Amino acid sequence: MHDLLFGFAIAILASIAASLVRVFSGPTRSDRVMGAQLLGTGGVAILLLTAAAGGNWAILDVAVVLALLAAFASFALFVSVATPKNQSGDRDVAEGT
Amino acid sequence: MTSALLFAFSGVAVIAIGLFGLIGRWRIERRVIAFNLVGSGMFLLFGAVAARRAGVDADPVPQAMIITGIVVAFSATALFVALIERLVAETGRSTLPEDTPDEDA
Amino acid sequence: MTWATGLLAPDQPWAPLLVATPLAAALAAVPFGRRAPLLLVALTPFSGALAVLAIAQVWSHGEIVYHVGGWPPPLGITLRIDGLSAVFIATTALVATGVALFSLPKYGRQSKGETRAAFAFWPLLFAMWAGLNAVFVSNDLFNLYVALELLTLTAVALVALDGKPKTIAAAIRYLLFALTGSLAYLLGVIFLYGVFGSLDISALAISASPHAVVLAAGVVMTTGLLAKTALFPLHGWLPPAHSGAPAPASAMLSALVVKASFFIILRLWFTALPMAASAAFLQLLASLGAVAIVFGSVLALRQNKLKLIVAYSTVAQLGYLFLMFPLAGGGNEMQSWAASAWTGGVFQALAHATAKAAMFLAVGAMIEAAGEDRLDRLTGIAHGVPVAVFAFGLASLSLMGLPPSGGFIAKYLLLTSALASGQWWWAAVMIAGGLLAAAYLFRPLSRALAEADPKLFTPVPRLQQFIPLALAALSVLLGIFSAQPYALLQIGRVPGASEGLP
Amino acid sequence: MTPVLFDAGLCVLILGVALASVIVREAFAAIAFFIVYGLLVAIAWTRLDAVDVALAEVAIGAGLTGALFVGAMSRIAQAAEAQAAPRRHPERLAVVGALLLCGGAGAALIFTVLQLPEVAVSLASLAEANLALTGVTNKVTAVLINFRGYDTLLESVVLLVALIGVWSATPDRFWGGPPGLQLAMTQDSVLGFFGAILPPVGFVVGAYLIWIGSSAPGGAFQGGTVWAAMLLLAVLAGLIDPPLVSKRSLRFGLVLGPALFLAIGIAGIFRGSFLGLDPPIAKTLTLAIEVGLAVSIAATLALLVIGKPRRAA
Amino acid sequence: MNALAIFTTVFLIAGLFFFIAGTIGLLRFPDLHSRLHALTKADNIGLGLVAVALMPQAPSIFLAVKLGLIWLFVLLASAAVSQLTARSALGHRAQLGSGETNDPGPV
Repeated sequence: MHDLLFGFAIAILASIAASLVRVFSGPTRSDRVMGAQLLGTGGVAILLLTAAAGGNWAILDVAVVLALLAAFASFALFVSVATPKNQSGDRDVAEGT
Repeated sequence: MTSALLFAFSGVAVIAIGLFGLIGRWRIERRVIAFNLVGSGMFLLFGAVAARRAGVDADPVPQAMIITGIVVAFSATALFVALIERLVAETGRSTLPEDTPDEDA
Repeated sequence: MTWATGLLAPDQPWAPLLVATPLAAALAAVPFGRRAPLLLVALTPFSGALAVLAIAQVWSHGEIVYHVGGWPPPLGITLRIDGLSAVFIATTALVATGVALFSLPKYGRQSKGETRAAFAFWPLLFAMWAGLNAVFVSNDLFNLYVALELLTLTAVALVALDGKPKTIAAAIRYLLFALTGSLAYLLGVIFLYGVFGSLDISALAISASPHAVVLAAGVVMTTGLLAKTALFPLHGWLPPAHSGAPAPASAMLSALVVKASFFIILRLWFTALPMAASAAFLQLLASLGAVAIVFGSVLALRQNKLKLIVAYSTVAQLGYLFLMFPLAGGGNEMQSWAASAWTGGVFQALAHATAKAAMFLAVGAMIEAAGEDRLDRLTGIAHGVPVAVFAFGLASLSLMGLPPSGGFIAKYLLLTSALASGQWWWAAVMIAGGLLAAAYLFRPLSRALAEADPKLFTPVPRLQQFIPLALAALSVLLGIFSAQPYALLQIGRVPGASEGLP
Repeated sequence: MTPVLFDAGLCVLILGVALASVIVREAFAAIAFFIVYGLLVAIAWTRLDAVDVALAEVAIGAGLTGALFVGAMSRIAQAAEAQAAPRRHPERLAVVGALLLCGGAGAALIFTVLQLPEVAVSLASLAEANLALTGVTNKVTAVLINFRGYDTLLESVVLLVALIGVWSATPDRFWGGPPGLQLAMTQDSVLGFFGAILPPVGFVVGAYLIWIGSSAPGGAFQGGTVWAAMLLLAVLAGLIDPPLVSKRSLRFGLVLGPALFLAIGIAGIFRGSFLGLDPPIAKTLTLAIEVGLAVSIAATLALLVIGKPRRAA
Repeated sequence: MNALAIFTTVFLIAGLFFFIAGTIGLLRFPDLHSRLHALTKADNIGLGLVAVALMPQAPSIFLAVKLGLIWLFVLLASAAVSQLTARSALGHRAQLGSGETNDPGPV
């Protein structure tokens, strides 16, 4: 069971890794937020799996906090997408280096 | 290769990446992110170095120090951000003057 | 009662109060708001008494060791007060008291309700005081990291206090340097923990070996601390930050904050890891110091604002501190000249602390009178604030190294030990540095003493002129009464070092 | 084998995300990557058997730092963009130089790590041996509040100092006003709905973490941070207004934790040692310190994210 | 393999399927709205299945309930965020407080 759970954790890790492409390429901020959010959910799933695999159930508390804080961070991201100052809509503000 | 060593190397790599951001980025707000990466990589290295001995309970002392470090880094970041905001409000840009001499009009 | 493994109750129960007292004041200052200056009534005498107690106890009992929470190392944090700690604590108490009194007219009277700068100033000042004492008494490398961060944040916030774009930029640059320095320091701490499983300085001193990791740790930690001490070539942040801060803050920064990281370098290479100090590394440190002396002095000569001159002079004067490393360390500990070099270096730190605090405060008084610090505007300022100009002149004696000042004794000790050890080139640098200091300090002084109409200048409260004078006088007195501090500084220097006493 | 494979994958992902947050062009994307990075590192901490750190990382490293960046950085980027200087690309030579430098530093560090002695020295057994005297069973909490409580005391003051510094970055005319912007979110029903549901839930979670901290991963910092996030959420949703910076009760709340800690520490001098907690009452004192610290930490962290006052009282 | 292990495995496979489907949707779907749809699926169902799969493995009822709670938290949050994101993607005409799209969304 232990190895099986880790195997699933690896699979979900691979799946969320793919969604990083969306965070990277956008094109809109909403896309990036969604990509990050999928990562958050996947992260919770991974925490559940590793908690069960190692029998270290204290990790569930990390998942609880992650769930709460992911919601919070998403709100914050959203607020920055929608603050009145950013009237240019979802268009990315390209930035020089 | 043990997992602890893997994480130790990752910590080092994150430090190097953050260092690159600190050096290679002009904008201060990006440097702040880079600074946070360096700090985080260092904590990761610390945690991994302290967890090298397999089969024994994790060493709580470095863990407590890392928590302290995370809080301290956050404090510094908040001050950093507030100062940058003020600088931008006053000057309209987020680069330090001496870093971009050719931009001075 | 005690509960840690067979430990007796500490016989110096007051030791942690050195940190706890200013810390309590910093916390109280937040709800006190505009009444925060009232805290000085309790804080300054109490802290002063503690500093005197520290000196007296070290004098009579030797170094003091205190296990915080009753937990001995490696689990707990240990405080250790030796001669070096005691003199730095006393200097901090003197300078901080002077700065606090000097600031009363500016930040003390808030008749129309609390203002921003005045609210922020007092808790920051007290927290800085606590952070300084925490550095000077700590015997634990990670605890030193936390104390350093406390210092960094208070210092940066004080630099930015005026809120002008230029000072904000200076504060950001300072923060960037200081935080990077802290992280480098932390990296070394991690490595040392990885090797020894302890961060207690005394424990390291016993168990440390010249292992590659230990050496690497020492080098990165020192590099980080040098960035905070602003040794050439990591000095770029200092002049804008120290000249941009309000005068009282500049005084604290130049006099004490840069010395805190220097203090840790001393602890590192003279107590914790002396065996890892290779001669080449110590020579390198001293070489950077030598370059700093010349470079800082030359730049000070080229400035047209008084505060910048004083700030660049700090860059130069900090260079002297590093000349002591190859003279007092690297296997020379038992040599006859080592004690002189060590004491000379520390004297330089102390004399510079008092002199530079006096100078920045005197400049603060001059700015109050003249409105700004461009040299041409300060022409004849001696007619406006004669006492402050006199204080500036007196402090200059110490920076130039003229007898009988503390700076003279410091440079004399360093000079003689450089010659005794056959490293005459450091002596040459010191003599050149003294001449350059005379040159860059003569410029503003001659301006200040020129003829001018006193009505050009706003009157300045007498208090703000006499405090710099008192600090400058201290810097000179340190030279006249140098025998006791000399002996005090040998307590806890290196085991058996007292044989090097003349 | 599978766990090591998982760890390797996680490390690769962590590095990729860290790199992306440095090289990606848009600041917003960099922040999103940083938040993701914090999340992944939190998973790494659980793998290193450091659940306490994982909690702190997820709450502070990812959550609050992310929110701080998002709020302030987008304002910075926009304000700077509006009047910005012409775009410049760093010279290729400089980039190559920086790469070489960082690569060299990394290589040197790896070399040093490999030189570390094979067997790690650990204080775990020493902490274990003294645990009975601390009244708690979570070793990390024992270190934070008892064995090395002095560090924690100083650290709580560092937080306070940072807040004073942040407040002090406001223009004089706004002093005494409420911190933060009036966000245009107050009427939003979705945000209002969740802003009303989540904070009570989060408050319970935070209290649970503080309580459980004496026997399982958790404690004042983790719980206080969750509280801070919930306070921020309520502010975002327009349910509560940030207090005036001059408000007396706020000032007391900010210093409550450190002051209580310091007071207990000084009282300890008369019982034996500064910051020493008498074993018979150590558990009670620890809990008192944790609750006090959590209150102050929650207030301080939330205000650090909200930022300086931006309008007059 | 006992019945519980089979139960866990089956549910995990199903959960993984939804995670992968969600990721593919996020990457491949042409516009924001269909991506959003994909994301909601993955969030709600994928994690739910994983949580249910692990419940039999939990040593106590309390922990099993905690697994459920975690799912509920994520559900709440993702619903709210999806709703907000969808609306901001509609453009700012339907912005905050305009009352046009004010239903709280699929909770």
